[in-house]
Amino acid sequence: MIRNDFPITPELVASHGLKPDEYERILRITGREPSFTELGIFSAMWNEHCSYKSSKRWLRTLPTKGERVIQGPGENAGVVDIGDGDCVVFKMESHNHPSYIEPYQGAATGVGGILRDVFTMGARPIAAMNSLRFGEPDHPKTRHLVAGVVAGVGGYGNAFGVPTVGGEVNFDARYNGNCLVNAFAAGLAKTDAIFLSEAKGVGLPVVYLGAKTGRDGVGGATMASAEFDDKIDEKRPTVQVGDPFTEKCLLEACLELMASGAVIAIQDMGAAGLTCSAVEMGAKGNLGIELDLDRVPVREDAMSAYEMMLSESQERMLMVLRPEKEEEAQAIFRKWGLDFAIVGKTTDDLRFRIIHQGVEVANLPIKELGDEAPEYDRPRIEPKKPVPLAADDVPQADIAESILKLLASPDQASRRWVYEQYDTMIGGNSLQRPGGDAGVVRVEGHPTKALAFSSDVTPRYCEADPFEGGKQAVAECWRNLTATGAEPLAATDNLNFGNPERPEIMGQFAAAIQGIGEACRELGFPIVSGNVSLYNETNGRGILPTPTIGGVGLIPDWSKMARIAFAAEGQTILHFGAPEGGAKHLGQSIYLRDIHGRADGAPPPVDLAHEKRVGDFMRTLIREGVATAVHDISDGGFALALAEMAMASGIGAKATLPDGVDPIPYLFGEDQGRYLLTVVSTDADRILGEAKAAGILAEKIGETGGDVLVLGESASVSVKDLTAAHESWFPSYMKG
Amino acid sequence: MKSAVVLLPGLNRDRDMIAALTKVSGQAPKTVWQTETELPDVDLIVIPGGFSFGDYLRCGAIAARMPVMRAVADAAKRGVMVMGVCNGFQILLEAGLLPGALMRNSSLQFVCREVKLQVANANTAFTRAYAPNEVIRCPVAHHDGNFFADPDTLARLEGEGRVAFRYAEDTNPNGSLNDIAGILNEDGNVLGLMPHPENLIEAAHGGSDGRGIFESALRVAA
Amino acid sequence: MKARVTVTLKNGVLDPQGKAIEGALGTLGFAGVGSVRQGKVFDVELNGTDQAKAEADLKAMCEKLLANTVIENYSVDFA
Amino acid sequence: MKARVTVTLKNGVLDPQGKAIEGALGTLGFAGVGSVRQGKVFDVELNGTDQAKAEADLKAMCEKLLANTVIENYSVDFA
Ligand SMILES: Nc1ncnc2c1ncn2[C@@H]1O[C@H](COP(=O)(O)OP(=O)(O)O)[C@@H](O)[C@H]1O
Ligand SMILES: [Mg+2]
Repeated sequence: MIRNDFPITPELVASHGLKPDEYERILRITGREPSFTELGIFSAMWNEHCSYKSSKRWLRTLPTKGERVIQGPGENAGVVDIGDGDCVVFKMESHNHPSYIEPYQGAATGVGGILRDVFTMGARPIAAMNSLRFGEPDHPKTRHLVAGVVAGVGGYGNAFGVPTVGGEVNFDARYNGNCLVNAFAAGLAKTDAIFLSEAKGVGLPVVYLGAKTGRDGVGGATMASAEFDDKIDEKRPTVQVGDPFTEKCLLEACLELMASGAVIAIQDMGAAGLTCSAVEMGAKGNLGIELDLDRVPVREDAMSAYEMMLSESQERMLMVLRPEKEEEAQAIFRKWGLDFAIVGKTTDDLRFRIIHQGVEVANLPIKELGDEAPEYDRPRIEPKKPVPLAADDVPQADIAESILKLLASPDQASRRWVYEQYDTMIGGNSLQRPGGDAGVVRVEGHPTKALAFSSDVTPRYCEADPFEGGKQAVAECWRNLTATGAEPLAATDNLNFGNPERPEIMGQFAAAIQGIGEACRELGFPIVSGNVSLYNETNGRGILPTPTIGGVGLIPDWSKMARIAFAAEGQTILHFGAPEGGAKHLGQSIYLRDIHGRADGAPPPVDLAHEKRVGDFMRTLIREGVATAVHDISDGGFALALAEMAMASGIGAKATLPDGVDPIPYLFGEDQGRYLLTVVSTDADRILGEAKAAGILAEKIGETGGDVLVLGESASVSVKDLTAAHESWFPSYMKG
Repeated sequence: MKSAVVLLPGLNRDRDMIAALTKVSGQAPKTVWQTETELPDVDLIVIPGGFSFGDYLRCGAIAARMPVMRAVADAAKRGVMVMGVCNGFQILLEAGLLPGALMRNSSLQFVCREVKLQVANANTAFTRAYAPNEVIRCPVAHHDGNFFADPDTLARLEGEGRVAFRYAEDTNPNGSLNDIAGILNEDGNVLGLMPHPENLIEAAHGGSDGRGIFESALRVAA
Repeated sequence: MKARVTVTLKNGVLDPQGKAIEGALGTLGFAGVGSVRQGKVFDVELNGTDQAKAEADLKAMCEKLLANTVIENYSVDFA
Repeated sequence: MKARVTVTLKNGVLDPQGKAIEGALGTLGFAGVGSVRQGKVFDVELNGTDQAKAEADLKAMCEKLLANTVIENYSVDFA
């Protein structure tokens, strides 16, 4: 058992991740030496993970408002109006460090945490995504991490009962020592029944809900804010174990509780559990909170106040209860087999007071715990702009071979091995499951509406040019939603970077956020929630900058939704948004990296006005019902996009390449803002005319049909061979 | 057709099943909570899929011992149609209403994909809307669907035409003996099956091959 | 009182997990592994001091819940 | 040679399965059950007769595959 009367030594302060000047600040706030428990509370509130002390300054620059935005950043999740009294509630959050230490449980509890964020607000989860990044395939740890993380994401989400409709998987040596697990969840709620964390009313009961408290993850939030070193094993005892069964019961109990009118305020216990949730509820409501720890349901003997306040046991919530509803509320929790305990009350003194075994072990000013958290404008070095590839630097290779090689490469191979371990259709509303441009889930109870979900970032672009990379991540997400016919509504961001105390990393971070902000503003795609994960670094080597964007779009009539599979033979294929003469940009392309082993050049710039103009035009075509298949062009360019459409349908295609162009950049260039689309042949000329009138470059490039993909004189590969290459890598890699 | 859906904590395809029963029969099913000891008067009782009690211990084991299951067993004895889908199938096995066991998938992984099912016996309360040996599409989503029974039990199931559905065209996703996807009790009024017909009943699902099971029951009830 | 209940698969019952582990051990280079069968243990704490009664209770728990006697055997030990 | 490897959760690690079983035993009317923790056993057949070597091998198997040493302990016994 940990006592509360440890002497507060400089070593103890340092071991809590607090810098000397931060400790000075604590002394100023308390006016005395803090108790051991108080020190723990400060360290939890003021670590990077909870206080956003390095990132706050930059997060404030993001656009967070929009016509449809009901709730932006600052609550458990963002809320966006989708009409008819419904709203979508969503957020993305990282569980990187825990997943590296124990991949199954780390990923599982990551999924559990984000689901809780969504249903704490009164929404029933309807979709999940997971954005994963691992080290190079040959690294001895990678296979184990992939297997564990994927099983953990599925293990939790499947048992909880949410369809996983999208995600990403990338491999790169820069993630060898730090994998990334970013979990996204979205739920549906009524706009007039959103629940918030702001406590209201003095002297009201504070209720503990859900599972019992153990010593899980004591110090976990602190761990998430520390770099790894070779002594990582010592950090292991803090691993949390997820219990999706309890979470499913908690979901049902919470939704019943909310419907009963018993809830004044509610907050899930995430990082630094009881501490963060109680302080947040009180501080937001301008109220003090008093907790009596003897009433906290615990599953272990002799837990100290320090441990209870810092425990990260999962599947727990804190709420302020309307007192006259106590019995009804308790009955609901008993029915679901969950704990329900009044553990404290709201007060009017703005203090955060903790009583344990009759002794006051903490008494702190509640507002200052959050408001006075340090905030840094960390020094940063402006990232150097990359040198663009020379125009005549076009390395050649056999085209058919290159396509097959790329389709069978770790980053481009089919993700079927991953997503078939996820329940992608539970709920009966999944209209598009993983494998297309975006996951689509119909809005239950509405005859025609559906929501589209996509998660995107291209870390190699961000590494070469964080500003352009940040823009591109937003643009690609927006484009993927658009490609289904959805109107992109809003996004969440999960910013994964290295150590912010290094000026180069801080420079990357700031530039990426500026790029994200610019793209979101131009595209009308506000950020309504998000999460920052810093210190993703091992032995001084940071990950690739990875600002993941999770976007949500609205489809008014899903019967007109577009998919990537060719619909039939004999249809005309159109290419939209390419520059005159076709794609040109090979810098930072997959072709350059995976065929020639080169990671040079500048990433493709994103012209946001062009992006928007082309996207809006595509959406109109889809909604008119003339587009029979649509796919955006991204990694691997035109060639891979066309191959993916063929593989998805089993139908071949014959494309004609323009005379006199070098087929390599035309086929593999990654110029942004482009789509492939098919129409019945008689519509083609009219559509090309409309595109021209709208100022959009578009061209007829071929026809669907047969069982071979023919790219002019350059290549001819059967769809069967394409599919075999594409499907083979993941299963055979995982077999070992 | 009057129907009821059994609810146990941790089941999670109850909403899918309720939607399917409502859409196919035109009548919303009643729901019955795990602690109830009497069932409403219905033609069909369905135990839906999910992870009852987390599937901790063994899939369906704890659920099978909850009070409502005694009532289900009594109803089955009286000849009421009972269908368990996925976790519901596992619960019926654990409750002793069907023979055999469902083991971990041979891949040891959860699997969610579409498979092909052959209607191995089209002359049952749950299959008569299909043609004999008809092959239909149907999704699966499970971790423990690997059907096992000792040789005598297996021979009886086969000999008595109690294999209702079989995975067809090399799509067995879990290693089940004899490609078994669904079986019946001796009287033919209890069906357990691993795949999810409730997730393939309308255009939004990309097909309606799963409807036949509900329509068969509907014909019996009429 | 502390007891350990061990539940193992009956002979002849397929054990996909054991099989997979066998295979994986081979891949990891462990030679000489004949067969692997996976089972479960339950460490149960019981009130009271009457071991005979506890044993009877535990057997009843196995019959009713802890083991699926169609495919599993069980045994009870005291610490 | 026959050996049994027993893998149990470390103290303090949440055991959702054990917890659910505890609850179910209560519902089934078994009084006096304090706590249940679930673990695994692996019955392994090994070629050879050198028990010391076998033990070393089994420990290596536990470290590499059979146990998740982040959250589990293991022990090895011979029949
Ligand atoms: N990168 C970001 N962009 C926008 N908002 C962010 C970002 N990171 C965090 N936020 C917002 O800050 C708040 C606190 O985040 P976090 O601590 O991760 O939430 P929680 O307490 O629910 O775990 C949330 O409302 C979140 O949406
Ligand atoms: Mg939260």
